[in-house]
Amino acid sequence: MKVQVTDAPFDPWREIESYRREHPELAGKYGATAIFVGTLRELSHGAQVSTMTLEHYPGMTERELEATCREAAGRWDILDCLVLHRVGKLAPDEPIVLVAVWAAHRAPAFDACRHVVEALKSRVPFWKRERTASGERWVEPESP
Amino acid sequence: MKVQVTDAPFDPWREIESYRREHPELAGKYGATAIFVGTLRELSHGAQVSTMTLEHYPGMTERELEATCREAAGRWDILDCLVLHRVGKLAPDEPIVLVAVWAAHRAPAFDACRHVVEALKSRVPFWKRERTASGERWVEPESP
Amino acid sequence: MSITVRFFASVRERLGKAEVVLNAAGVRDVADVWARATGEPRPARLLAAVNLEHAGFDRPVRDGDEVAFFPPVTGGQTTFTTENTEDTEAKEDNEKRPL
Amino acid sequence: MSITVRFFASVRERLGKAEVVLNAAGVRDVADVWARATGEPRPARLLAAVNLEHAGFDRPVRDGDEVAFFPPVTGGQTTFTTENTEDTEAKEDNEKRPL
Repeated sequence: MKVQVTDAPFDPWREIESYRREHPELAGKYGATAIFVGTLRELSHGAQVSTMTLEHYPGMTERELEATCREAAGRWDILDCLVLHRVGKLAPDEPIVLVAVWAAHRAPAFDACRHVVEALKSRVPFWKRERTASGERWVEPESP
Repeated sequence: MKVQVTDAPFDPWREIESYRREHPELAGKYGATAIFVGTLRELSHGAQVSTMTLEHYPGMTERELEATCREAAGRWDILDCLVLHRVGKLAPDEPIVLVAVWAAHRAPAFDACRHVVEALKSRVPFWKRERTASGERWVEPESP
Repeated sequence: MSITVRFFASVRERLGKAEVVLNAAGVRDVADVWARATGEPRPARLLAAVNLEHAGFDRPVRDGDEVAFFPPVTGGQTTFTTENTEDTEAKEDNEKRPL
Repeated sequence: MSITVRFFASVRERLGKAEVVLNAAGVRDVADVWARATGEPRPARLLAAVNLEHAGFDRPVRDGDEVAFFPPVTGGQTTFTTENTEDTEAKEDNEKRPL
């Protein structure tokens, strides 16, 4: 298991590949890899491009991400879990978050991956501030 | 949208990257990428390594895969869908299938990806034959 | 009337043939195609397609159709018949690894 | 009794401070910490953590604790406040593209 918060852009495919290489014991054990990548969208075409700044609570963030992964591993039969979350200033089309789950079977892989992604919306201390043509503002949370 | 059946090993991450590069119009539009990779597991540790041969019905396979993606695009608000499926002889730890779905939001990305993965179990004409220590046999379908 | 009949996977193996062309006047539906092409009773859980589309056995056939017969499909992720043993193993691995 | 109090995101901005150290004899719970550290009423939907763990406002605090206050979290995928406009756009794109 690995959770990491980074203030530099990352390439999700390279991260998955290198994590997999660092864990050769997974080879042949997993039949399913479920992956989610969250990416910064543009607000709109052309001029209205947005940038995003992600603030977080260092220490608590990692703790909550680890707790979420452990929770998923307790609830579903998974083999491993990798979470990367970006902080700082992002440009459109840059990855914000990567969640990868390895499991023997597809159902626990999908379920656990989605569980971790949903936790990012409710309990992990990240806050987004977006810049649009009309200025900067904090992003409001989704209604539950 | 792209569906492809291939008898050569493939690298799912490279395939996703190159598909994304071939579709620059997606940039900034998608906030969510949901991915599933199915991989050949070993039957067991050590000697009991299995190989797998995948037979399919050329023509019908592609048609069913395309129908499944179109169905997903009709049912959920997704932007694009990529499916690669291996056929022929596979070694353990090799990818069998890649399903990648791009969408503005996470829920349709997850739902559509899972829908396509489940369709592989029920309607797309692939048949697996596995070789174990005790000989070769056709893999039985899962109970529904 | 000419119908191309194709067999896949375990059905192909059991019959010992992959394809036959049926010169089949009087053949009305998919069930007739199976009977004429094989002379055998239909195995349990046999599936059929007409012109690359899933079809029932009562589906009418016409001159030039391609009719295929095959067992239930097993695509996607691996599924072993030794599923139970596998699940136990996966759980053990899960507990042993420092996740 | 010394408690480190931290503020994040819009809460930090509104208060104009990121951290204060409270020398706070008689402070019993998280609600007291907020009152003493800010002198303001609690905003709607304020969240709190004690020692890096989510906590309610009735959670007792002790000497050396780190108490944090912040708004609801917005991690993971992007969510814009102009959600409706966005959804319409996404659908249009979807229909226009030769998926």
